[in-house]
Amino acid sequence: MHKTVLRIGAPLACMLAFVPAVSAADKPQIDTGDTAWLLVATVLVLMMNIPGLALFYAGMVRKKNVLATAVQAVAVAALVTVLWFVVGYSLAFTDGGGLNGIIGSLSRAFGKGLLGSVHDLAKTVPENVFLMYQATFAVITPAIIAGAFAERMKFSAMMWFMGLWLLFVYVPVAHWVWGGGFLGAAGVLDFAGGLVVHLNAGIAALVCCLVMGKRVGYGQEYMAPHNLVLTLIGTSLLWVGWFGFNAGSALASGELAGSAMLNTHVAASTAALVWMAIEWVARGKPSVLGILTGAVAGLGTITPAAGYVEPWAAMVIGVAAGAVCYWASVVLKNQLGYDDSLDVFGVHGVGGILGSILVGVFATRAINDVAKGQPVGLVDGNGGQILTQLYGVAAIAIFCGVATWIILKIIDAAIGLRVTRDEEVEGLDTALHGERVQ
Amino acid sequence: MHKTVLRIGAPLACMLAFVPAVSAADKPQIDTGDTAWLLVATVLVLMMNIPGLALFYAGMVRKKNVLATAVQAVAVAALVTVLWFVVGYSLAFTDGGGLNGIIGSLSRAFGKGLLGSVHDLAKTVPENVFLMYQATFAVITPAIIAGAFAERMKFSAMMWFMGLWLLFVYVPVAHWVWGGGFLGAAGVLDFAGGLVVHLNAGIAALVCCLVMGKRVGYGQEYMAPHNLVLTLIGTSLLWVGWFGFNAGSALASGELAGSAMLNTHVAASTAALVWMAIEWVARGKPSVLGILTGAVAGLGTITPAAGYVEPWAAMVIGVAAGAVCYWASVVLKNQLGYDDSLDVFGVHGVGGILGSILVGVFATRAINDVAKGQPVGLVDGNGGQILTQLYGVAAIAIFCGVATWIILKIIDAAIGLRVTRDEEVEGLDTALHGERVQ
Amino acid sequence: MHKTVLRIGAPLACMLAFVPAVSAADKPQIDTGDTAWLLVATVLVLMMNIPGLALFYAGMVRKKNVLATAVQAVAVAALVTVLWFVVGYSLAFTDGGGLNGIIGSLSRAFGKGLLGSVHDLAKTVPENVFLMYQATFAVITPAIIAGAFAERMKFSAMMWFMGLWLLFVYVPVAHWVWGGGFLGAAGVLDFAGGLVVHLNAGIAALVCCLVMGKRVGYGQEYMAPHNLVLTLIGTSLLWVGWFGFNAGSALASGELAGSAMLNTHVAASTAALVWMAIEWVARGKPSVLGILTGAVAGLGTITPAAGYVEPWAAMVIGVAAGAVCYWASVVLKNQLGYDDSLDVFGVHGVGGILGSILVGVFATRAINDVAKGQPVGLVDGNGGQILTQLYGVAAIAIFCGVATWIILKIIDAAIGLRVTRDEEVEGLDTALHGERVQ
Amino acid sequence: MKLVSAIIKPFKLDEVRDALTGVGVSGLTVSEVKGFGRQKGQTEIYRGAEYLVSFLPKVKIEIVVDDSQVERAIEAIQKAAHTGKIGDGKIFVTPVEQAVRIRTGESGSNAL
Amino acid sequence: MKLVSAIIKPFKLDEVRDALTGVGVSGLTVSEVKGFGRQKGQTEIYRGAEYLVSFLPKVKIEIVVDDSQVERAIEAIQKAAHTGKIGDGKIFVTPVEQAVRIRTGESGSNAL
Amino acid sequence: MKLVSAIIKPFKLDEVRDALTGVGVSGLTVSEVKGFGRQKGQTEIYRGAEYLVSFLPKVKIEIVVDDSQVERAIEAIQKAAHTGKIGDGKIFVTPVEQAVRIRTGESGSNAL
Ligand SMILES: Nc1ncnc2c1ncn2[C@@H]1O[C@H](COP(=O)(O)OP(=O)(O)O)[C@@H](O)[C@H]1O
Ligand SMILES: Nc1ncnc2c1ncn2[C@@H]1O[C@H](COP(=O)(O)OP(=O)(O)O)[C@@H](O)[C@H]1O
Ligand SMILES: Nc1ncnc2c1ncn2[C@@H]1O[C@H](COP(=O)(O)OP(=O)(O)O)[C@@H](O)[C@H]1O
Repeated sequence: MHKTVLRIGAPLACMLAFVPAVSAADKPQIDTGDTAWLLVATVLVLMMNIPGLALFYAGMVRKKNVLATAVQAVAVAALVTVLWFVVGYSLAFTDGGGLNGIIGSLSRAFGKGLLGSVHDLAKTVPENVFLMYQATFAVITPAIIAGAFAERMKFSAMMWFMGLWLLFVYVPVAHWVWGGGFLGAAGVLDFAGGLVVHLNAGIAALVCCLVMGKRVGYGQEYMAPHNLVLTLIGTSLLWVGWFGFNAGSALASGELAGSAMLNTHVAASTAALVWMAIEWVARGKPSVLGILTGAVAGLGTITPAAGYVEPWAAMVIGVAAGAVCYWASVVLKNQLGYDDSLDVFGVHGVGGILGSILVGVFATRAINDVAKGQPVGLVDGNGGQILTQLYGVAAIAIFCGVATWIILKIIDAAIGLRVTRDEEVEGLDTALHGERVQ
Repeated sequence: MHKTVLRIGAPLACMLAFVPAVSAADKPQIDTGDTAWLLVATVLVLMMNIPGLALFYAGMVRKKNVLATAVQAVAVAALVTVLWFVVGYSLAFTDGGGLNGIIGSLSRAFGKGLLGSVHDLAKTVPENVFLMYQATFAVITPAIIAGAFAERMKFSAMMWFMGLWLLFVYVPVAHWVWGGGFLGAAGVLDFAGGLVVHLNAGIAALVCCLVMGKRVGYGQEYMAPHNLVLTLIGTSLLWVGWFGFNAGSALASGELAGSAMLNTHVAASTAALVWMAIEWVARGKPSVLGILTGAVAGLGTITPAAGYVEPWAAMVIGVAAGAVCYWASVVLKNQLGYDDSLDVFGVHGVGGILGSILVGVFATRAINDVAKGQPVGLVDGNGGQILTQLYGVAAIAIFCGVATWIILKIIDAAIGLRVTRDEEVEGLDTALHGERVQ
Repeated sequence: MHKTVLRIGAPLACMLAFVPAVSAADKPQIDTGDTAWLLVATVLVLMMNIPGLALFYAGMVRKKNVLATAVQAVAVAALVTVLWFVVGYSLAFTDGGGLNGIIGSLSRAFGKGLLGSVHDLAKTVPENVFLMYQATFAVITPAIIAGAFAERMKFSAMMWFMGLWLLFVYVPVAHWVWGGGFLGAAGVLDFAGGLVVHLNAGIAALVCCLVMGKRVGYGQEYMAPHNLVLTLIGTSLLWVGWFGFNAGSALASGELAGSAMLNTHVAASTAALVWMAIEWVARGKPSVLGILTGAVAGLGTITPAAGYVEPWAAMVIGVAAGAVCYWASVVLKNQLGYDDSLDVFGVHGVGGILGSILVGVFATRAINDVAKGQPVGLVDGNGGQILTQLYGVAAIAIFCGVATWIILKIIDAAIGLRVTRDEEVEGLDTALHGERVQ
Repeated sequence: MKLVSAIIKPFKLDEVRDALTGVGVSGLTVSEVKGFGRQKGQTEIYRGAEYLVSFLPKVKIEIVVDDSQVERAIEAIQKAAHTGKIGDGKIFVTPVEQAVRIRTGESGSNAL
Repeated sequence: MKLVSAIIKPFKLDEVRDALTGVGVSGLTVSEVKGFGRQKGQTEIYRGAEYLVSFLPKVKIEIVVDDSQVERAIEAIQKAAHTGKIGDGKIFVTPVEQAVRIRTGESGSNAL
Repeated sequence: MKLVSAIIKPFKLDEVRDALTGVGVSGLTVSEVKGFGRQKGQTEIYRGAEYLVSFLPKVKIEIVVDDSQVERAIEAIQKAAHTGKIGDGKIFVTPVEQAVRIRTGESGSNAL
């Protein structure tokens, strides 16, 4: 989201030139088209989470856990929304003064001072719309993690984890990259959340798997997805919603949003085809789950790059996403032996790392002139951007890994992370919620 | 929807000032951004109904009634759309001359005179878009009622009821509050339909339960929701679609829409958490249905207030919504003993009343200067608004209750309201439609 | 999409008039509102396909084929997106020079030259957004065909067919009608794809049925839809997404988009009611599938006319759609005896033909002044338009029929079209993808 | 010991269970089945294709009881499952040679 | 009376029903079951996790018939359910001591 | 030949199958059933309506074996399905008079 908005012949500009009397200097100039697009993008990203992600995950678990898995995304949406409004947005997206490298201030806590204001990153859109748009990112990031410990975590522990992780991991990382913190200042580029969302959630997911251990019966019992129709609906809504995620991150309606949308669609499609092809060759059959997972891998991987690269590069990124995430989810996971129930690390974590590095390769001023005319990525002649990106990857991965581990250990000591063995065998739907699908 | 659109530095204004030659006086000035947002909001509200509401309800019935329940929302959408286009919109939203306090005219029947026109409530949007947007409200209101008599009404009786109720209840009430009628004139505030939609549907639902009686086996047989995954999808689509409902009711793209969206999201999230917490304490487990119902209660309750109150007040409204609707749906209903199959009265009716009263408490000119600088609600220092709101609640509740009762009695006398006992036992899917889910 | 954009008091126009200094002559003037609407319309049309169409079809097949049926829409989306980006868009929507009557050029292959450009059909929207919008049409058209051969085609053959059909049928036909080719030049009108999408897919579907033969057990075994809840979700998403399809085809946010949306909604609703009524009388019960199919028939039939006719005419078109498509899918199909699994020809093909002819009857300059003040359709006094439309129908039907037949025969000879009898009996989910719904 | 199997209409299940516990039957096993018999099925129509669905949803109850209880059990089922309309179902009795309770290893009547 | 149970391939159900009504069997009860035997199951793969699904979908048909009808019924089933490939299934015959029609209270052969 | 039917807890299915193949049983048929017995059901609550769900999910295994195998089969099932908690289930044995393999027409023990 660090970017200059490329708008050709912007009507506002010319109006300002001719209408100085309106005291345009003090009042922000809201653009109804930009605002309309951000309002819609907010809707789309929320829809990615509920019902998109909820169904994506719910279809992959066993039938006895379908409700417990799906409701996580809803409960997280409610919890994070409240926390975001109360302090999260303010800490992530305001100027923290002396601490600004690390964290923002409380000046926007409880939505204080929003009226009549715009945020610096989106100067043509009311700030309350920007807060809402960012809220949907804050919601979906922890919700993504939930796929890693599906079918075995207590609902109470899950809620505590999500709340603490939001405040102590998501909020600072968002500030570092987008809110004025040290990574953004160091030139790390992340258009729509390859680092802040996908890498971050993926690393947290990996730590969750390692801390919590495997599901009872993992590797022996039949744990195949019980209803991939749900997963297909979920993937589809993730896909269409991702246009709000990536093209919305242009924070304006115009050509840059168009570039981000086109790149997103091309990368997702390419990665789906690549995953399908690899599986067809390696296994003899292209699975439905493979095609769907490939698309999500492509979507995650293009996210940091969507508004920086040319569409041919998006296709290359799609190829890399399909191949590398396949390898991580299918080969690497089995070799290492951890139980990442729904492959959050293999798809989001690996995709986020991959995409964030490839930004350093393919970012170009032709699409987004973030360096004010200077070369941006390797294709522009600035190979150093790759190192900058690696710096961002490493900083966030290490911080997120350690912080997630601490949060989990504290919750485990306080109330325990896992359901009992009997509850796990019985199924979480009845055990945790007293309900079941007939 | 009675409101002044707060737009900062509106481009139209400045253009008009400088371009008098374009005869701007006679031609309405369409804003493409406002229009884009209303087009999208129309899509979102229709999506709330199909498939949102259809699934929300379908998941809660027994499997033998799932199709019959879901198709009601579709059939109502088709029927109401035609009636709305033919006479409904015109009667609700045009000037009725001498009768204007009560009802509009037929001047827009069959879409006559729409071209080149805008409606007074949305001066920057083509009137055909405004008609469509209002059509989606007219569709969803009767469709909400259908949850009350689910699993026992004849399809033919349902269609007659919906058509008559639209024309004789929804259309006049919409006119009274939004279309120039006596309640709007009296200063009753209803931003997006707490009175017109939720209270109205909720009261009608209660009357339906009382007139039609309980389901066969109610209180004895196992009638648990057969598939809450459907209800979860439905709730999610209601939630995201509600941004079209509430933020769309700003009838323009800008800060007011942002306020309505933020308030909606905060209230829904808070109410979901509150319902969850109460149930956790009272029952030992937080149910999935509870979290979902809490969210819907919050959404219904914030509806009349969404564009009038500050976001901290939306949080308070969310708390009230979660607690009061829980009590109405879980405690009160069981005490009174009526069979409101899917709790339309407890959630929508009670939420609509509660929210409409709280508008009188929390509405403020800081958000929406409807009183031209004068205080709006109690927080502004105008306690009288609460009485005005109570007047609106009472007028609509009484009218709707009586009119609904009369319509039901007429249909019952003419063709009967309920299926036979055998059909009810067999299930409505096969009995009414000759189909079933395998 | 051949149309002049009716915009009242267009701000761009007046700005250009007064601000010549901005060198408006060379740089396209992007409108943020128009762009926002096209971005959203793109999302909506993709959502029609995934998950809309995927579910619409998946619910109608037998349970053993549900995943294989649903995944077709996803795989086609991925494949077509890549092909469209690589060459499809360029061949369809650029000037082909001497061959322009037949096909475009390769000047936009791989997205070359998109930056800073707009397409002639949408002068206020960045061309990359226009490419994306058109991509979603290119995706859904072949995906529609898949309903015809559901439950019996090999996945590999399906992928080859879709790729070849896109390049050799869809791309030229789109060019003929919208991209500057001979049919558009001859005055054939097709607002949003009655010819290019629905007729085209419907004829291809019919050819597929005839070439591939019936399903094993057709006419003897129980092949009833296994889960019409999925079909209901799919229909609903098709319905709401169709606003992006038809109102998006105005290629701008304004009154014409409003007209297209209103017409679409009225026609769909009317057709649903008509199909319901016919079935109620003829069969004694209104089926859920009938109501849903009626709505889709109405949507398909109004598509070519959505931005040309008045809303009362949309109602007449809805009546015709409900009655004629009912007859085609229920009566005619059984008489002719081909096995069009999910009635693609009866609904889309027949609806596309019907609607395209009715454009000639009802198109009027009052809605869309495509003939620069001259009468447009029969209602304007230009009966000749009906013949022009018939010319378009015939040209595309014949070309599509022959080309589809050739493509199928080539694939059949090369790798075979159908799964084995044993695989068909076992079910395609396990046979083709090694997965199943539990 | 005998195995008493009853095929009944699904909505009668709760009544039959109550009747059986009323006569001292302490356990039973239920399965969802489809029945074909004198009761005629429904016609389903899908876009002009008519299907006569000859199989109707039924519920099968299985109880193993001591010989002495058989008569009472049959009577209880018959009374509770009776509606008098075609399709009420059947009761069949077959011999059981041995019964074991998995939890305790008890066998014979003690296992029931 | 005997209970003839047959475990068959699901897609053979309609043929078997027709064959049985052809030899005078007037009622039958069907359940969906999963079978394990010589026929080997399918391998399912989910993101690298392979499952050998050893249980295959089968259909169980139960008919109670007069002793005199048993042979004809077995024959009818065997002919109709036969494909010659592994997994065609089995037919088992067990004794039935009593039968009751719930609707009328008739018992013995009259109940069938 | 005997029919050994066992009603067990669903998550024990794979262990029981393995135990049975271990003692030479080559085929079995499984159905999903609901059981009612000493084990008490769960309470479900939906917006204030409480349901005591007295039927619990169980799995029924049916094997037809030679008389000589009955004891071993019972033992294998009991051991594998045992958890020691209420609701572990039952094993019932009933006589089988005839068995036919549909594919080959073989009958008696050869058909198993
Ligand atoms: N001979 C039979 N063997 C097994 N099940 C039977 C037999 N006859 C009937 N049934 C079962 O009993 C059910 C009811 O039988 P039906 O002939 O329809 O009516 P009724 O019980 O009134 O005689 C059938 O649906 C079927 O499940
Ligand atoms: N001993 C048995 N007891 C119960 N059911 C059996 C037995 N053997 C086989 N079956 C059932 O018969 C089905 C077919 O048996 P299988 O060994 O696969 O092939 P075939 O019928 O050709 O011998 C199995 O899936 C199982 O349901
Ligand atoms: N008399 C019976 N006839 C048939 N099935 C029975 C009988 N008693 C118990 N069952 C089955 O066995 C299961 C377990 O029985 P239950 O009484 O709960 O515990 P336990 O097996 O420990 O005695 C029940 O759920 C039921 O399916």
